[in-house]
Amino acid sequence: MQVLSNYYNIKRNQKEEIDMDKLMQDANRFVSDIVDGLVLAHPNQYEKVEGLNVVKRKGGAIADKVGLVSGGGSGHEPAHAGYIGDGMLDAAVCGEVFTSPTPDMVLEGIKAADGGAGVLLVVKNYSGDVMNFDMAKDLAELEGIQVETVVVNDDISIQNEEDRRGVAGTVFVHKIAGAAAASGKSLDEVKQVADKVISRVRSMGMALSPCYMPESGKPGFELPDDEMWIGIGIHGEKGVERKAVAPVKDIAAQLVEHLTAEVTDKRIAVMVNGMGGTPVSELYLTYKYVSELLEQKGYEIVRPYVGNYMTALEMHGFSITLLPVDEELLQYLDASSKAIGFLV
Amino acid sequence: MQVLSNYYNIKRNQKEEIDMDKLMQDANRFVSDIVDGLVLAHPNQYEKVEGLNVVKRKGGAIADKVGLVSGGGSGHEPAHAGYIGDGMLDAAVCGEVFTSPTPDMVLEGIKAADGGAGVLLVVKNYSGDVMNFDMAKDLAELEGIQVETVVVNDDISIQNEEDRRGVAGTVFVHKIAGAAAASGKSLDEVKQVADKVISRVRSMGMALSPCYMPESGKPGFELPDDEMWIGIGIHGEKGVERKAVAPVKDIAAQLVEHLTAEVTDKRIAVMVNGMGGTPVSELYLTYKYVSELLEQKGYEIVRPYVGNYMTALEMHGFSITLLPVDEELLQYLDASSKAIGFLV
Amino acid sequence: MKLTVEALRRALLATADAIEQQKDELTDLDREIGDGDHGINMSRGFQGVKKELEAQNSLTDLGELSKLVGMTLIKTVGGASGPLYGTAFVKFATKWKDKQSAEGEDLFAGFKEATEGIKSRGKSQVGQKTMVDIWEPFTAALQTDTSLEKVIDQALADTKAMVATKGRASYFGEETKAVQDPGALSSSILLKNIAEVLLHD
Amino acid sequence: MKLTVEALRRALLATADAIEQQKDELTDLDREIGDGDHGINMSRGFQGVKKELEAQNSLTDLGELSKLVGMTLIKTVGGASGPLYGTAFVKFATKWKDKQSAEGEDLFAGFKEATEGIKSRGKSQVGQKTMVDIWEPFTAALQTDTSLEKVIDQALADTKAMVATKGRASYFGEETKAVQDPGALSSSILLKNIAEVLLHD
Ligand SMILES: Nc1ncnc2c1ncn2[C@@H]1O[C@H](COP(=O)(O)OP(=O)(O)O)[C@@H](O)[C@H]1O
Ligand SMILES: Nc1ncnc2c1ncn2[C@@H]1O[C@H](COP(=O)(O)OP(=O)(O)O)[C@@H](O)[C@H]1O
Ligand SMILES: [Mg+2]
Ligand SMILES: [Mg+2]
Ligand SMILES: [Mg+2]
Ligand SMILES: [Mg+2]
Repeated sequence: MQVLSNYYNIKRNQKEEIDMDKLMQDANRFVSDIVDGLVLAHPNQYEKVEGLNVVKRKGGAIADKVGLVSGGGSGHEPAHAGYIGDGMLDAAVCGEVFTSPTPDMVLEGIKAADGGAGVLLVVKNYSGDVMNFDMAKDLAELEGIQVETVVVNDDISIQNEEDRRGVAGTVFVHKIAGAAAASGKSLDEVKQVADKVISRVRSMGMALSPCYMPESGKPGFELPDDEMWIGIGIHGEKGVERKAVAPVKDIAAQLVEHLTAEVTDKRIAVMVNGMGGTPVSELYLTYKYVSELLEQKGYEIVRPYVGNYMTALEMHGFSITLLPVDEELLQYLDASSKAIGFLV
Repeated sequence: MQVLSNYYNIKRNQKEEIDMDKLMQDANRFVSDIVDGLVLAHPNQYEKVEGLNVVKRKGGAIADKVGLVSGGGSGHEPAHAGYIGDGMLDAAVCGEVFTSPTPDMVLEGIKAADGGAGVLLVVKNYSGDVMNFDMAKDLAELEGIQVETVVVNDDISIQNEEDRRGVAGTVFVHKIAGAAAASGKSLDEVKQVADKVISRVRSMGMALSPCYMPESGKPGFELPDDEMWIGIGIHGEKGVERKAVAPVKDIAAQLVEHLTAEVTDKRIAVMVNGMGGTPVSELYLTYKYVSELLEQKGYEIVRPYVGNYMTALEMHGFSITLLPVDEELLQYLDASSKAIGFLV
Repeated sequence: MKLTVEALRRALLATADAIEQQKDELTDLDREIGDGDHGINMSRGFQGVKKELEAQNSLTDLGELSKLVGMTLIKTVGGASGPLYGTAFVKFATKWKDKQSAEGEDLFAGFKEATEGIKSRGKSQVGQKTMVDIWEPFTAALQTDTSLEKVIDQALADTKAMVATKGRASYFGEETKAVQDPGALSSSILLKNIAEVLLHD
Repeated sequence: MKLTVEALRRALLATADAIEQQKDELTDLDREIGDGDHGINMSRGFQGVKKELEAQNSLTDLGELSKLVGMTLIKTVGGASGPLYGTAFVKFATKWKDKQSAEGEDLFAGFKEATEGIKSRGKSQVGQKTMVDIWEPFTAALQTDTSLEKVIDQALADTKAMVATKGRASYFGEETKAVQDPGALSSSILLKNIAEVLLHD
């Protein structure tokens, strides 16, 4: 069954306007095709858990190392499977597009990551993810695996702190907790440093254009080409403010204003993250203004990261993440990583 | 002057439809903003030649190593500056968007790369690039620098071999010639291995949507959302065949058919390259089908590469590059590289 | 009012068909105040349930049937709605274990347990504009003489007017007043089909 | 027909203005059969020339002036047109070195050298639908009595009908028959402005 060609044919017959542009084969296999491609392209690094969209380190868990598992809905590539690798994650659980994976899948991820020293789950703060990973934790504990969970909630677009979403800051949690685990820390210690990152990291994003759900062919939000959304999520959720497109410095200034209101420490790592459809050229261009604005406010950028790290399908836009760092966090940021999405 | 906001305001006042979506500040500074951002984001690795959009390895040329210089029009990021780094290029010359840089700029790149063992210019086969790099070579030789040139022409979309464009295959030339230079080979030897790659490498691409020139705000070509172009270039040039969007396997099959007609050796490196606006998820999905098709035809993929390597601004699409390899080329492909666009 | 194995099976199959019918509507509501996948999620789940029911048509125990449905939903839906609907059916199973049918207090106890299960799994309560705002009044109405259908319709109308404070819809605050909660709509579809078999059997 | 320093300066300033006027047209033609930057490139180049001319208004030598223009174009335009136009002016300079004006054989020799320079730099010849198809007939006409303006118009019409076999336009083959070559159009703008001063001075 070729949902893609059907999709286009139906639309053409109905003389409907088609907005979606996607390289795909069959919407029902969209996620497994991505996962298969990733594993095929990195055969020495990744392995798929038979029959499931769960990716693990080739060769399995490392004995006596704390295992790191993340995941969530798909559509955020290279997150989360692209962060598997020595120094970062051990397994990633890939749900349907923008839909949390099920507990049985997460359980398989936990089993794949468990080397006897327990497993830390890095969960983004969405009801679905929290519930499914929670149920999986219960199941894993029944099987005698020690499991801890941290929940990332870095998106300051959301006023109410309890509802804050996990977005690009999650990648810093993967990197730092991954390095701590690789250095031989215990489950408690790894959880502690992950929570330290979570307590510090803040993000905010914007979009020039929406992303399209592969199955429905519909955009997450409507947006005229001359307008943009400020404060979007990574699932096609519209933002908190819609306004005319502006020069990137003005956009960056608005995001930086919000972020710096919450980040008082001045020594920071900065991530300018693309939303999937943003060319790296525009990300570097954006970084120029972001770094200028931050420096004007007295921040010292000790580690800059620019790239498509936590995306929303083909959405065109960016987010800024600020992470105040100390020597411990810096050391973990700089530690070696073989993950294809974050090579150090 | 804010060309971006002016652009949108003018269009809005004229009630014109606006298609372009770009993160930018000022179209007149588009390229220098990208270059500045790149250098700011990698301060330990890159340096700008004062006042010019020429990027060089921080710390300058390496004594007695053959220098490698590439460049061309901008809009292909991470090419070419992103391929500077130990094991690849020493300098990159960044022209205006899709416009070859001028000879005086190229000369600065050559000077920055020259460590006394001569400099190899890796040029893509466009009249403009060939002429400007040629003039720069003459100028450099007047200053006593030994310069050789190779011209990459891997795009088989063009029938006439003389007119074949240099596209994503250029990245393999950078990598392999870069590794040869790093290993201490002479200018002649480096040129020889570069020419070996050029004689073998073949590419072909497609686009689902065009790219927009930052200054004019206009798309390189018109393309209804339910159609695609096969055989596009990397400057918004329309392709050789326009047809209805199809499932990605059908598209890949058409490209693979053309490519395999020219590539008879079965042991190959494969690159699935995004055109800038293609999310990495779709590239991995595409790679799945590309690799299946090639394996069905008896090819053995010994090195897969998937990512946005040689782009055309925010164009959404991909190209496939095939490079038949032997032990020498494999060894150079696998050699260490610190270039941000091709970390090994 | 009595719920037999056969009646619950019938209600579930009817729900699966109704979800297919209203799949786009559910998804479009979720695009407005969520992430645009609720119809897709529910369809995947209830098509899974349909398949299981068709494969295992010899079940005679209401507890076994509920557990099968709950586990199927948990394993196929994902997202927020998967654990919530899954938990509801698993909770039915704990109350209807070894029973061939449920009525009166037993029937109520099952729905009470399911609703509490949803609330504790989701850390949610009435008034937050979620599926809870359908399940809770429905369950209460089982102990009264009111028409279940009317109760559901009223609950739907009430829910629509609420401001979301839970789940993805909560990001959109006041704006959500104008849009129905997708999980409330899908819950109304399921519970109406159950009400239907309760009233006519 | 005599080309003085002052006349060439005037022709160049007029060309700069005309290019600004036709910038979008040049770019649009290049979008059709190229990469959509010719107007942008020519504008950058001739605005650069204008700036240089305004800064250095004491030049009295046709060779110096041509060299300044050539080097400015080479340094500011890039692309294919930069080296080609740049080479043309550098070649003028070699023939008009130390001259305050050029006429007759001198005038012709300059244009002959420029046209040959373009051809050898671009490895191109007449009939390939490039700027050469304007420069060559213009140069030839300098030795005849024909109206230079008419020659240019005819050359433009002839060029439009050609199939491109050089530069980016060559990718589009037969299709190029319907579209004017952007470099031919920009060459016609420059050469018409030169013709203008030649005829009226
Ligand atoms: N914490 C919660 N408690 C109760 N119901 C919830 C909760 N979170 C979400 N829901 C319900 O789930 C529905 C959304 O389901 P769905 O779209 O399938 O999952 P997701 O929100 O993960 O995309 C909402 O409309 C709401 O009724
Ligand atoms: N090899 C060549 N010989 C002569 N003229 C050429 C050649 N290549 C290109 N041209 C001319 O240059 C024009 C294109 O210039 P421009 O668009 O500025 O550069 P680019 O092609 O590098 O984008 C063409 O229209 C053509 O007239
Ligand atoms: Mg979802
Ligand atoms: Mg060009
Ligand atoms: Mg949803
Ligand atoms: Mg051009």
